[in-house]
Amino acid sequence: MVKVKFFARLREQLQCSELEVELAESTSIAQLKHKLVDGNPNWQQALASGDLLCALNQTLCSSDTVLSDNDEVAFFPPVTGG
Amino acid sequence: MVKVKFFARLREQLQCSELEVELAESTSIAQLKHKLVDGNPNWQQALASGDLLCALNQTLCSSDTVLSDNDEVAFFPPVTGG
Amino acid sequence: MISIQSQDFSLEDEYQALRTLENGATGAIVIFSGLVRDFNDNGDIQGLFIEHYPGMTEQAIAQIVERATLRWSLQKVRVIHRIGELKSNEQIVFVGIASQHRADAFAACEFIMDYLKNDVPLWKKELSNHNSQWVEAKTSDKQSLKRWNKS
Amino acid sequence: MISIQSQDFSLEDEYQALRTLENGATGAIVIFSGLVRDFNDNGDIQGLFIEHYPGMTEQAIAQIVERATLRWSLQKVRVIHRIGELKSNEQIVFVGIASQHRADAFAACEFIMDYLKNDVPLWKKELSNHNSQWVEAKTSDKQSLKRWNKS
Repeated sequence: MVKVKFFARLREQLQCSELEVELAESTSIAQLKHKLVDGNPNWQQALASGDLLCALNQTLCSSDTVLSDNDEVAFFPPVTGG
Repeated sequence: MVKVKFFARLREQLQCSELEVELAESTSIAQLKHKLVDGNPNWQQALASGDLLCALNQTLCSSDTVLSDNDEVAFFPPVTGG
Repeated sequence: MISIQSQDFSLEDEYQALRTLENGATGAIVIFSGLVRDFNDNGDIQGLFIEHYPGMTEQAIAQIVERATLRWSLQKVRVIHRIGELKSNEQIVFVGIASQHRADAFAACEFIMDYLKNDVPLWKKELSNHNSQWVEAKTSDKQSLKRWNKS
Repeated sequence: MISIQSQDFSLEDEYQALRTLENGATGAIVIFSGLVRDFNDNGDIQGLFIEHYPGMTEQAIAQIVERATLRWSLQKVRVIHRIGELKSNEQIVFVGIASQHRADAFAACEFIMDYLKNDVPLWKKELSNHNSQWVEAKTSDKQSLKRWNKS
């Protein structure tokens, strides 16, 4: 089980801020994205956006990172603070 | 007649902050320095220091600048404000 | 020290805290203060809403501060970022650096702001009467990281 | 606006004055504050005496500010330099910049400090119990001008 979070514009597009997903072992973040789209076909466009960032356990990471049980994954648009 | 000013360490070395000097036409700042040393031989060492800066009418300038009547010339060490 | 907060801050208090080092060895303080601008390319805005990723925000800033501390000689570093709803001309972000020398203070302050703009999960939404919208990331912010890889 | 003065200044007042632009178009304020350090390479010092060239000091700073204003997009520039006797940890110099964008504010603030350190007729004397002496100019201050000729 991993926790998945969405922020800002992406959160609004998906109308979801957080959900939990049961994953097979050795699932990558890219594969998690596919699984999310499989479960919610209307998320396809928003999640396919090339500029989305992802974080694993609150640290920026690349989408080929492999997940473990109890991980926290987040997807969000490029940041605009400061 | 030009007004000559000295600042900081140079002022202390010469024990003089300001004096007036009568100059021939087309005298340069370098020539003014020589004239000052002629009149005050004990100023030689302090005025010969290679790192001295000079200003003509309150703007930094080079020592080959030619002076006019009523000019204000200043000699001082490298600055250390800020 | 890093704070993520909705309440405003006093630049004066932060400045005085940066100044009070044991023995006056601080020669230079550089402060950046970011304010809400009341217009953008699309017309007037009423203010901003700032969303963030609680937990990761603090952690991401701490990593940037640590990198700055390893790279330059710094005495104190203070970062404050506000979240929630902010009006025009309000303070958004504070970065304050105390150092013995000005070059280190300037570099570290700008470095922290440049990375904060790229790596910290904060998002601005511009609020207007017509339609509120999320601010797009600027390519210029990505560009400004390049200088830090040169040396 | 440029001030050469013996009295202290309030950083808070100066900051608030930089903030009060007509319509909140200011996005970035960068402030440099220089403090008296209580030690140097030769041992403890009691404080500083700052001598200047009245008239030229103001004019030299004004020229630097003008060059910064031509080079970057700035909204307000404020420079204060103190003269006379200063104790450890007192404020010596303030440079504050208000701009729409942070890169301009950072660059202009550091540019003004770099040129102030080289071209403005101000001299520091370190006061100590043993013997007071004039501060030597640093070659690093001359070095720091080089970057401004690159671009």
